[in-house]
Amino acid sequence: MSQINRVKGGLIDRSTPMNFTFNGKSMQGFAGDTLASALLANGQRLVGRSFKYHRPRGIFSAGSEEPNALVQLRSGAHQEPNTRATVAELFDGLTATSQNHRGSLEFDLMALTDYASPFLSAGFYYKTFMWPKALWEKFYEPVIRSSAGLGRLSMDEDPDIYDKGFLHCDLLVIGAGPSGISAALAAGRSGARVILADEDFAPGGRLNAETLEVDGMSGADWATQALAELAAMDNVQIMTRTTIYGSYDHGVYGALERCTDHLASSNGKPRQILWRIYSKRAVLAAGSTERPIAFGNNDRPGVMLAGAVRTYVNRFGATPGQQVAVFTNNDDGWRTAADLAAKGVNVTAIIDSRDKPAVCDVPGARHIRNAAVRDTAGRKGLKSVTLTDDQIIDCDCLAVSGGWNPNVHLTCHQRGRPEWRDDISAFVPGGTLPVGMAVAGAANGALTLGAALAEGRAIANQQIKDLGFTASRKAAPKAEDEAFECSPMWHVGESIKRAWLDLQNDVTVKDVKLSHREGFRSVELLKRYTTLGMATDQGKTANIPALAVMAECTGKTIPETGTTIFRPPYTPVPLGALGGRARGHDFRPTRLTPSHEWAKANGASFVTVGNWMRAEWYTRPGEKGWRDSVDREALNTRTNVGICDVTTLGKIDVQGKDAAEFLNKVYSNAFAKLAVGKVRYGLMLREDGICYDDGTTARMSENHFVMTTTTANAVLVFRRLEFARQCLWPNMDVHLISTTDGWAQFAVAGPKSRDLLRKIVDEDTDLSNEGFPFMGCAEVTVCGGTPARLFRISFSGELAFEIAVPARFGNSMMEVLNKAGEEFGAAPYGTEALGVMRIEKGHVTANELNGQTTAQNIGLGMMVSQKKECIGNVLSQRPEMVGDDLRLMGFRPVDHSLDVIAGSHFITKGDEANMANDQGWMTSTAWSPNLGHSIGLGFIKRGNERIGEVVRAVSPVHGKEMEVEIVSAHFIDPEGERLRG
Amino acid sequence: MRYSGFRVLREGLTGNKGWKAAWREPDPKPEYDIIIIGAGGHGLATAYYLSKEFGMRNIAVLEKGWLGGGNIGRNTTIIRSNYLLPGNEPFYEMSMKLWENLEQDTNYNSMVSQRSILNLIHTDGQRDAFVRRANAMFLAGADAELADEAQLRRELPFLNFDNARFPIKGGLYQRRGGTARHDAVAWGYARGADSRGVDIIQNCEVTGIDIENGRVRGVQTVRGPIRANKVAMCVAGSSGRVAAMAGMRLPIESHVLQAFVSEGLKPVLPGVITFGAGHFYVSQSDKGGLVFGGDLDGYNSYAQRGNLPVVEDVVEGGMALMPMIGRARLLRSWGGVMDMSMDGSPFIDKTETEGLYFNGGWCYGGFKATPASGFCYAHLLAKGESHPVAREMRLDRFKLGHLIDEKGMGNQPNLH
Amino acid sequence: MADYTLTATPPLAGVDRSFGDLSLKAPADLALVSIALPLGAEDKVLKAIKTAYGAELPDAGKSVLSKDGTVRLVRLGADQAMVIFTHATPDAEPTVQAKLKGTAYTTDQTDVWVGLELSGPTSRDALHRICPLDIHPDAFAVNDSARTVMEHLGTLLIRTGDDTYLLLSASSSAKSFLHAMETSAQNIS
Amino acid sequence: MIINHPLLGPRDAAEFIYLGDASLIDRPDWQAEDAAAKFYEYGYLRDNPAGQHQELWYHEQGDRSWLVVTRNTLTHEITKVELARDVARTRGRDK
Repeated sequence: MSQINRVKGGLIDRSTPMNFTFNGKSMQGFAGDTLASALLANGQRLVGRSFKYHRPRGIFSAGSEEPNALVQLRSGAHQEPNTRATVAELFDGLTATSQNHRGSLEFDLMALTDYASPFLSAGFYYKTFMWPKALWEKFYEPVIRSSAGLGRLSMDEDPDIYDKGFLHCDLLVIGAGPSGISAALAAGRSGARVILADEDFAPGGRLNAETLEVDGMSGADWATQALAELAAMDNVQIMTRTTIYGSYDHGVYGALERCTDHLASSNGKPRQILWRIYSKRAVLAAGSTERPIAFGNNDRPGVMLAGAVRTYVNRFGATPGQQVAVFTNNDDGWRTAADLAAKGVNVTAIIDSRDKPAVCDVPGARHIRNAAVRDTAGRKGLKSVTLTDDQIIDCDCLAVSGGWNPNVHLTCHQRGRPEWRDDISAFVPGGTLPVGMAVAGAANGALTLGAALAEGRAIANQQIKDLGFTASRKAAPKAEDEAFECSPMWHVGESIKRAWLDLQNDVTVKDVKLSHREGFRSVELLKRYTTLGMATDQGKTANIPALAVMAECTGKTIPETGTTIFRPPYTPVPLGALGGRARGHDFRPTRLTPSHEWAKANGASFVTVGNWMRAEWYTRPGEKGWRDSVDREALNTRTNVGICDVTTLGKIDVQGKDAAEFLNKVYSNAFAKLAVGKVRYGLMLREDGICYDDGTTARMSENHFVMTTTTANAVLVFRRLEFARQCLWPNMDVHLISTTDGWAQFAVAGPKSRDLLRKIVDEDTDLSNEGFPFMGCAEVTVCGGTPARLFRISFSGELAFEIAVPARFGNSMMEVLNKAGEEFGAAPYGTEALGVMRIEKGHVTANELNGQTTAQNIGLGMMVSQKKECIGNVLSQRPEMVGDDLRLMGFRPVDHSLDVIAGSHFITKGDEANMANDQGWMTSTAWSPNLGHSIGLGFIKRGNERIGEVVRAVSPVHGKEMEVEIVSAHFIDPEGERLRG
Repeated sequence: MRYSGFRVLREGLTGNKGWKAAWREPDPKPEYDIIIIGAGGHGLATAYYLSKEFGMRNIAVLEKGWLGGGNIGRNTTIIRSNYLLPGNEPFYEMSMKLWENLEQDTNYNSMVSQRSILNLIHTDGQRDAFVRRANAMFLAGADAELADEAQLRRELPFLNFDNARFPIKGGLYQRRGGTARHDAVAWGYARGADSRGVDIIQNCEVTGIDIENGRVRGVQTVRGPIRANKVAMCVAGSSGRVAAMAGMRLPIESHVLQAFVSEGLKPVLPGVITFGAGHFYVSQSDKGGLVFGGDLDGYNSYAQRGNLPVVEDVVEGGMALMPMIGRARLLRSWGGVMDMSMDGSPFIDKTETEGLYFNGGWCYGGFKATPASGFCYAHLLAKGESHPVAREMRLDRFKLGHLIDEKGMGNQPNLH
Repeated sequence: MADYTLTATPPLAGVDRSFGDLSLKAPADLALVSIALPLGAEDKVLKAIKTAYGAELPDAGKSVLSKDGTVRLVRLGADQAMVIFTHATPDAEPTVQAKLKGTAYTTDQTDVWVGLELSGPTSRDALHRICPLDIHPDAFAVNDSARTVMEHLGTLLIRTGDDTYLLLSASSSAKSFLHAMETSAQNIS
Repeated sequence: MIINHPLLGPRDAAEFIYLGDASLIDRPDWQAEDAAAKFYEYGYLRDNPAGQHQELWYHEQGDRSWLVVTRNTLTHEITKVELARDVARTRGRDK
């Protein structure tokens, strides 16, 4: 096929041909074409199928409002479903395929549904498919699902990369049509920081599509000249291929820039950038969208918006048909006829619904007054139209104009409600606009060129004056105001055949009437019942005519009937762009411990703990599974000495004259009198009396404490402490700063830990039990003068220390500790062995402190002081919390060969396993290499009174249950002799 | 008028001229036995069950806008009963059982689709917690299934297993979970209630609650006063505003939750998937759109719209979980106002004013609760006492210290 | 004893890359010490700073160089500031504490952070991709500083020259931070 | 949203963490006769107006200050931003 529909002129570059394929068919277009204009140039009228009835569809519009011409662009992993051909910029090598049909586009098997359409009226599916019940999921729904949907995802990972960014400006001008350019010129000349954004690749808006003149030159030339002036200004940024898709609070706008969609390949650069634009003021100059008129069979390929026909002829040098008729209710439609005729296209008739003389002279065209189209013929492409007086007019394209709707979309994003203007029969921006936004030009109802240019300048000047800039005195560009008188007509009542309102979702005038009859009369109910306006075009061309039909049914006016507001995004935004760089491993930052490199080199495997990566165990040669490694590490720590990187625990430096008193308020237990050089375990409650976090806090000097938090709560505790400091006790001299990342901290645990540390800690520190007793702390030096902090604390229950050095020495410290410990059998241990040992010792972690636990539950009720002011103590005394008798206990399987299951629930022996008999649950389990059997911690009702009782531990989700004995949670060294040794 | 496939055929052959209105548009009577404020899903369900199960007919449902216009009309349509705590799980399981018979019960196809819901597991600790939950579900008579990574790789090969920041270690399925066509749920209940004589009165905003000597006497509306000795508030999203008319302060904050739908796509997702490591959940509607959501915006709001950081955060989660959706496009986003309660669980209770009842605090989980909420509220209104499965949903539970805190977030509504 | 010596391996040591006309490098031996102003004794600290560094502690969001140009003082908030200077040994905190003669609470922050210096005529274009702040040369002047979030990472941004910025972020996520900066540089080149 | 920080100027709300009603500053006296009732109200009954709301925001990705922001919950318009510490002091928190 050759470009049979090319006409002279246009803004395409005929010296740069571009080859592309549609459904495998090779075609050629030119640089500056869209896929739609190139398809039309090649005479391809049928481009897709409708959603419900699979009706043949062609190109309907020339912009982002397109309901019909959705294609799949590119192939393989790059396949992009539901792409509007009308905004897809043509590039050499483009491939496109039609979508939503079974069999070929020409012979779609699903088109049979069209014959069943009487049974498929709006909402039919709510009334049937209910019997037999089981068939819904098994049959009806799968059939509906596979025939619904539009395009297909490739199911492969999106191969492109995306980026995001942030821009700031004084004035954001949305739309680079006549009013937008005029606004940007005015603001730019004043010196304000301006961003001018337009969704098109060629700025100019309708100026590129019309034959109108500005300042005595062609509109397109004027636009080019104005943009050159703007481009030369340092304070102006022009963003083409950029859609402002949403208006958010306080002048923030979402913008999507398509960087490489017009290229065959992205070449490793971001395909699109999602910008967040912070503006002090904005001018919405988004233009207007033409609306159709509904009549019988108005959905055939070849029935198009009149303004779009003009766009194809004037801008793209491609005529949608050889024999064009125009159907209009307004003066603007006449310009389509005139422009077509000027390009030598045969205009057969101008059908004007009004009883009005010819607006202009169109050679060769019949002017039919006071008439309307009621039907069309031509299944896969228009052949003729039938008028209300039954005369038939042959044509292969019908240009329809029902008037223009201002593009108010962004004014609604913050729930502003448009207002009706009778003089132009359209909604204009109304209600409360987004803060800082003003509207200019056609978007504001100024539907003629001269008015739009003047308004753009005036509105921009007003906006920048508000910001303190002085407006430039330069006059507004001048243009004539073209005729635009319009006499509303929404649908042709004489139509017998279905008349489409929402082309994509196949909603017809009859559907709206049915919706009214069945009581779905509010616009919102209409939308939801018929799916009107819910398609990918969000009803840009459908909503207002449908509203008019509903108004007719109810006997109310259109504004009384209501309006649907538009929600973001203005046009659909790829999820890839919204995701930006946050994919795969880059989804969130990764935090590494200081000894990560050493661990990697020494057999560690890593586990994700929040954003941290921690060594979970270190595999030694010969170990067959993780259990081998974990058992060895835990046993070795209890027999020799183990080393574990515990840097991830939160560390907060607390300083100030009131630091001790402050800590006394945020911990539930007493802290005011902690001696210098001592560490204490602290329990923090939430204000509602539930356990929040626990950790140790060391008093390094009179006014200086070092607090540790759990890994998970480090940030949250810090936030809470700042709240207490600033909001609750604002006159305390206390200061907080996080040092979590600053200190590499290692647990050195086991009977030989002291021996090992003696080789590391410089000799002036006395490490003997007397010199450095349990719960002691000190600032020391290690390895010949490196500053360090030493704490005698134990999570494992063994004689243990934690030693911290500046993080830069962490990796080296891990290596040194292991090397120096060789003679004592030192070995590193990971989080799994840590977990085993803490369960053996009955220490709680997040599995127990899950935000639902009271201090009593974990046996620490005595740690909640009622003798001082502290967070959480008052509400912890509420009756049903005090009455909660769950207690943390140890559990061991009666049959030692069984592994207890975390998450199993406890049922008293002899009781049925149901919710009423639920006695508690197992929180944590481990295989204890020291005891030689599996052990667990868990909460059970009245646990402290039930030691020795055997209960059932049931896990129906595993289909398992076993008997377990209730024991003390301290499986090892319950008296704590080891850690004090 | 009974709906059936036969009826659709017959009407189709006669030009679809015989369909009757799904409900009347009655004027309010001067007095009713019960006034329900709010014709959202829960209010309509309450009216439906009152009329059908408890034999009460003299009921008005007053709606300030259009019926079904509350959060039943703007949610992500998920149904499930995968709760943990005894205060919640039996209630949601009752709801699930009502869902399973809803269409036959209401003679309205609300497209209840038990396509399954999957909560992904990313850590060992999470697995322990999910096992506890799964077993609690079993103990309450619900279904649950643990899946390991290998099974998920087979069933959902498009998830990001190999390059994930937070590895997928398995998941908790509830196969009976799934989705329903949210608007149709409201319409089915409305039609069923209307046909039993309930007056659903749209565009009838309540402007005051009449209380005399600690007893409710009726309401003031934009269409005049209406008397009733029982008034039932059912206006999640506006609870604070309506309760204030009765001088009540509620343990509830109003927050905005955004939801999203993509352009239509041929079937991609079999069921509902919840990605806990990234605040993202998704399903695919029968029309083909990916319906997804994530966290609250996080600040008190009645504005029914949210902001960009959360939009991006949610989609980042989606792209991290299933990077094959990159070339699908976000079609529409919207915001609903949630009654966020102080422990994340709802209220179905009497108030201190005799005859005045309260149903609210549904957080973002109200949709799946619709049938049981309606049933239990009807039970309370008709019998004067709580239904056994809703017994813990009391208003005074915070005073007493009886928390139903599924997530363990404490008295911080935006974290539930 | 002292048979063992510790070697310092800061996470981004030695990073020095260029992307077109952009350069990205990790300054060597960057030392950071935070200063907290004791409640009610703020004036004493301000005076001590003036004496020690020959410069006034600026308002929040600003920084200033010491008289001899070797130390940068950044005001982070109402009662907190950061001292940034070049110092190789792990005793930055006592050094500052001594200079301020005990008037302020000090905490060593050297190992809490990592630094990257971004410079070149397109440095702002690279920052636009991750930095939510208005960094127009007039809006964010030389010596201005701000703490914000970039690619989910808390970051302290200081404009140290016309086209030069010092960025500080948490040391545990140093690699993610570097990756974010490199990606920005790559994406604009 | 943009919060105009009293010390640092306009910042994206994404840098902040929201807590809620500024009445959370007014922590009751733990020794009062009716402390239990007062703490219940403090913890659970917060202002939730459809309109002007005084609320606490924390500048986590900034200077770590807590702010009291006066914001309209219907329009999101912010009319006042103060340092919470100053507010707490003026509300008479004396420690």
